[in-house]
Amino acid sequence: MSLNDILDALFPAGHTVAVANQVITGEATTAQGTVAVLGTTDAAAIDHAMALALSGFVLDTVERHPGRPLVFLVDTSGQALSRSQELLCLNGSLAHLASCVDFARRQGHPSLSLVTANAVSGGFLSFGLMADQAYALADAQVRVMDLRAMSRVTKIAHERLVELAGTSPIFAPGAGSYVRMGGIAAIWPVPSADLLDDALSAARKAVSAGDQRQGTGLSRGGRLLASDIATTVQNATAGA
Amino acid sequence: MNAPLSRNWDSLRQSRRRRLERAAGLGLGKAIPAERIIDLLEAVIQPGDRVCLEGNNQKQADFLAESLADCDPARINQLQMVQSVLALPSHVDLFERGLANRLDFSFSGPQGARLAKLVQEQRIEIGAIHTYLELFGRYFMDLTPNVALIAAQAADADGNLYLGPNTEDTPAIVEATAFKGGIVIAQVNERLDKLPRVDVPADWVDFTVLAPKPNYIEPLFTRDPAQITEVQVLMAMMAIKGIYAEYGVTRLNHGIGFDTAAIELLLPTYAADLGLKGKICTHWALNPHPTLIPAIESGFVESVHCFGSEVGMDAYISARSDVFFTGADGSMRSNRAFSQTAGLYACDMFIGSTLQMDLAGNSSTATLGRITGFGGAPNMGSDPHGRRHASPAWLKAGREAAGPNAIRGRKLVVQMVETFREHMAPVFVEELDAWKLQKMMGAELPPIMIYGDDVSHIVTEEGIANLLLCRSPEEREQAIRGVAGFTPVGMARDKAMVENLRDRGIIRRAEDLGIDPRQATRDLLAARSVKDLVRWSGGLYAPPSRFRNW
Amino acid sequence: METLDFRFASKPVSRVADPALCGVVGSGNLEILIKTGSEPAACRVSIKTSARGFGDTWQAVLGSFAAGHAAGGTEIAINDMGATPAVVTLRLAQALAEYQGGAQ
Amino acid sequence: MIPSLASRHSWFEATARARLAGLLDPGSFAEILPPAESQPSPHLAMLDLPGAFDDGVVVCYGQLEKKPIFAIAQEGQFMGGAVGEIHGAKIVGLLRRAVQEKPAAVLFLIDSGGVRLHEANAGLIAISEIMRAVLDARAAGVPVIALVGGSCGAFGGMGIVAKLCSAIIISEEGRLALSGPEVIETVAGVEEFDAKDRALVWRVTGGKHRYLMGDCAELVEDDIPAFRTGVAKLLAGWQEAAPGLAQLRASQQVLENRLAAYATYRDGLQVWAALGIARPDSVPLLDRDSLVALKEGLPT
Repeated sequence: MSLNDILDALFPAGHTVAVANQVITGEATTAQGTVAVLGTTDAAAIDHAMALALSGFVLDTVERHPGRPLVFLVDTSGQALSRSQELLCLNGSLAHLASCVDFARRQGHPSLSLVTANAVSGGFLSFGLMADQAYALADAQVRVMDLRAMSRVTKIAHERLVELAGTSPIFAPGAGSYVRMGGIAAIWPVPSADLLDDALSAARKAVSAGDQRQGTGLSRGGRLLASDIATTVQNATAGA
Repeated sequence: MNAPLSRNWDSLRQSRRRRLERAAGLGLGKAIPAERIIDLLEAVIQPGDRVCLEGNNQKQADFLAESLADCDPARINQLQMVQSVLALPSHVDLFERGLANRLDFSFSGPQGARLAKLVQEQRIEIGAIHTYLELFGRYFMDLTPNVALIAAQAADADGNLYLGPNTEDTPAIVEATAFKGGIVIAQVNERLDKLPRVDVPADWVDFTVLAPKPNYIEPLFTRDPAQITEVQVLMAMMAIKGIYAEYGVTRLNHGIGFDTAAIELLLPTYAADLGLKGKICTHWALNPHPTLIPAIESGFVESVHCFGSEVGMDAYISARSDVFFTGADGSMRSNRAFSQTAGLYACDMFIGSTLQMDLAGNSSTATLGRITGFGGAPNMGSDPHGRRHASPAWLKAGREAAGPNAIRGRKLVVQMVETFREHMAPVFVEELDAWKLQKMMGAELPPIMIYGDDVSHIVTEEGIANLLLCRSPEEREQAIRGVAGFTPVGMARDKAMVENLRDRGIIRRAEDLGIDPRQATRDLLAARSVKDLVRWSGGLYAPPSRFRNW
Repeated sequence: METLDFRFASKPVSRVADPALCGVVGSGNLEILIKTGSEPAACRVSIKTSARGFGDTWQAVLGSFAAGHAAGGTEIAINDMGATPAVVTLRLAQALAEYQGGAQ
Repeated sequence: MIPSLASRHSWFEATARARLAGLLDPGSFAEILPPAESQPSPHLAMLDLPGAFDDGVVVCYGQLEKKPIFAIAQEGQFMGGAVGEIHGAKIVGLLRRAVQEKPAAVLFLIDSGGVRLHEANAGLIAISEIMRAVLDARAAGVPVIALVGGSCGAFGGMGIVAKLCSAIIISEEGRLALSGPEVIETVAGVEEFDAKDRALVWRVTGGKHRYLMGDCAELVEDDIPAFRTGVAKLLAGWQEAAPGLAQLRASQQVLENRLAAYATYRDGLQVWAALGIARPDSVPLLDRDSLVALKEGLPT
């Protein structure tokens, strides 16, 4: 599905969204008023310029439109793989972007992200996973690494990984795994203004609720340990 | 009575003249442009020639090797290659491309697997796998090269050569070739109006070519202290206290592994604490190991003669000319033939490591599917039986072996191994892989590196076995089993006999030496990183990029 | 991975620091956790190791340790990533010393 | 021998536990969820791999110069310090606890390649949770100080986490980046990044470069006491304003200027020359004190 189709489906009341250097910025009208729309397209490999374009747009929104919801559209193949990018501390620019999204939340901007096609590791971390709620379209690819590459790196047989991926969401690529683990709130069969409307309402509630993903992962049966361990560490008296 | 057959007594000289004329006929002078090197090689090399391609432990005549491999096999073929080290892919390409078919060599580390394959396919005939000294000897006997392709640092307009710190095999090769009607071709890294010093005179050299890139040098002797383990520290402590100190070993050679690097790094700490400075490790036949820097700086070391050099050590060596052999120009002069001779006849100890050892103490680094050879270890790790001068360490070892009335001493030949290598491969075995390898190669003898009857001591994490004191083959076997730990060979030991050997001091455990294994920490190492070595050197040591983490 | 369990008779040990941990589960290394066990004159060991098929070697190494040290009254848990017997022996000695309060 | 070498306790070489032992006041280390009370990762067991009792991270409280401190220490020798489910949850739990208890600081001893592939989804979400928890702790007024000097550096998601901390203390041996050089070499080719050229790797990702560019607050020797001194110095006069628009705008400007000036550069040497360093070649061999002096003398 093309970006324009997705935008038209999400924002039938109209939008002014522009794409430059694979970076999406603009605004759109929804049932809940105007929202800021931003993100990346065409499986962008996030580099400094993209990260800074996004962070700049977040800061502009915070400054000019207090409280305006942020809708992130995520299509990233990860981070740009190049020496010149690393030389200038690419993790620093991604962290800056994450800080800006976090700052917007603290200023009362609800946020949600929708994975439209791909969401891979570093690119996903810097903004998609920083939103209050993340969603994914049904055919979206969400992962750290595909199983063949994982087999090469871990030296575990590909067949074995495929077999285990059938039952465990712990490493199996796919948006469904992330739903079960609590990282993605829900999968949308198609982009729709109604689903967006519901999600915006949920995001408004989530904005002050803190990070609920461990609990969600537990209740969905995908991440059984994290919630209890974090709670134990929070409350335990230390041993010697 | 028949008249004596008339015979041509200067055929080599005539052949040489014809070869030089062919080159001259192509308009080639003494200085060859790089792009015409193949023309030259095809002009002066004939089918069936014996060719020495300078491949050393470190310095490689890589441009000439690649150029020879690119020659037309229709014009150059049936070559008999003689070279000490088969290190580069191009060395093997010669055989795969049909230029050469016979090989006499010493060591083939990285190319060992390819070489084994060619042998199995019968595309290469191996004359013999030599030690370095043996091969150099045969250069002057029955393996004299017709053509030598060598590497030098610089040439002047006349063709004099400066070899730089990595002399290695060059003098032996050039001398054998130039004085027996052969042709000497040198690749050089630079042309200079005036050389820092002349290592090879111009009239021994026929052609020089400026290589497009400086010749490749392998940093073969750099061991990163960060990789030395606590178990290696423990073994080093035992070796220093139980062998170096007891025999007063002053003149020695070390292998290139981490085990002996650990010893080098314990000299300024553990050995100094034992009061051994000035009493051990004063004179060395050794490449310039970076891990020796702390011992040198601490005043342990008086002299080091080197086989070759080591990448990044040049400035340090130059600044320590009391210790190293350096020319009037300041740079080092190494020489593999002389250093091997020193190792064989002027050292009281060799200590090194191996991959496998059998119950007679025979050891080998040969493994299935690879033909590697052993370079200099079989010479360094042997007790030359001929007459030699006496020294305290040599005499003590000899008397331990043959009693107080011994008429000769013994060189200490020490093997230092952990009982298991990585992936739980036992070092101690009932039968060496060398025997299977012998069948595979169709060789006369199994590729044993160091013979058991030359070995005086075995050091493992389980203790030291002194084989000199064993009085029967059974005792030797149990002494070896007694330090073989939890390998199958070790677990099959005769416990009573091993305890008896321990009572007699033939086997000594760490506690027998007064060493608590828990004291064996990396904190004892004088340097724990390559950066520490740089600091010890006062910034003179410039490690290669791959050994840095800064 | 292979899981192994052993029990060895061993002289009772006096403990000071309970439990004690030594080593790291890194390549060629292992971690050893010593806790107080229920049998004063025995040492129980449970091992998870990445290297299969070395049960006999573990038994010999641990048996030698239990015979040569007072390690009774302990339970030892090991996570191993291919440590050699030399490393195992060294870590056991270190861990036991730690368990006894770091006594040298 | 050289006394300074004899007494050095390398941070790079030390285990996570040894780093903590040398970092905190003696006797103050108190571990939360210690090994005897934890279980190794069941996800690794499912893949037939042995785990570690602490899942490769120690979380604790203690003191530093008598100030109450929380600390997180990743063990780089276990699975490259990578973040799995339990590992990540321990970190998140401690950071949340810091919001409630407000220690003088959380010290985050990062030594990690990022997400543990064997638990990739759990690891990625956990890192996202850590990112938000770090920012929550800072928003609650608790400084989170990253200490980077281990053999695995701070890569992947943990590179992002490091840059979300209040400040980074790094050693020359430390590395801070997003993608590992090996990954870049595998995907983009050896011409793009020769991962075996370690001097180059350090010129691009290493502690000195990050310090010179202002990405790290302090450069310290590869020495556990030096890290301790560095933390003490940083905390002595610690003041951090709550992140505000002006501050984020300023950061944005710095990053944009930097990108405009250096976007085509591929080697630290080029950046250092542009920073006004007369002999960039000499930087890799400068000792720590000389380098700090050099940076302090640079035009700003």
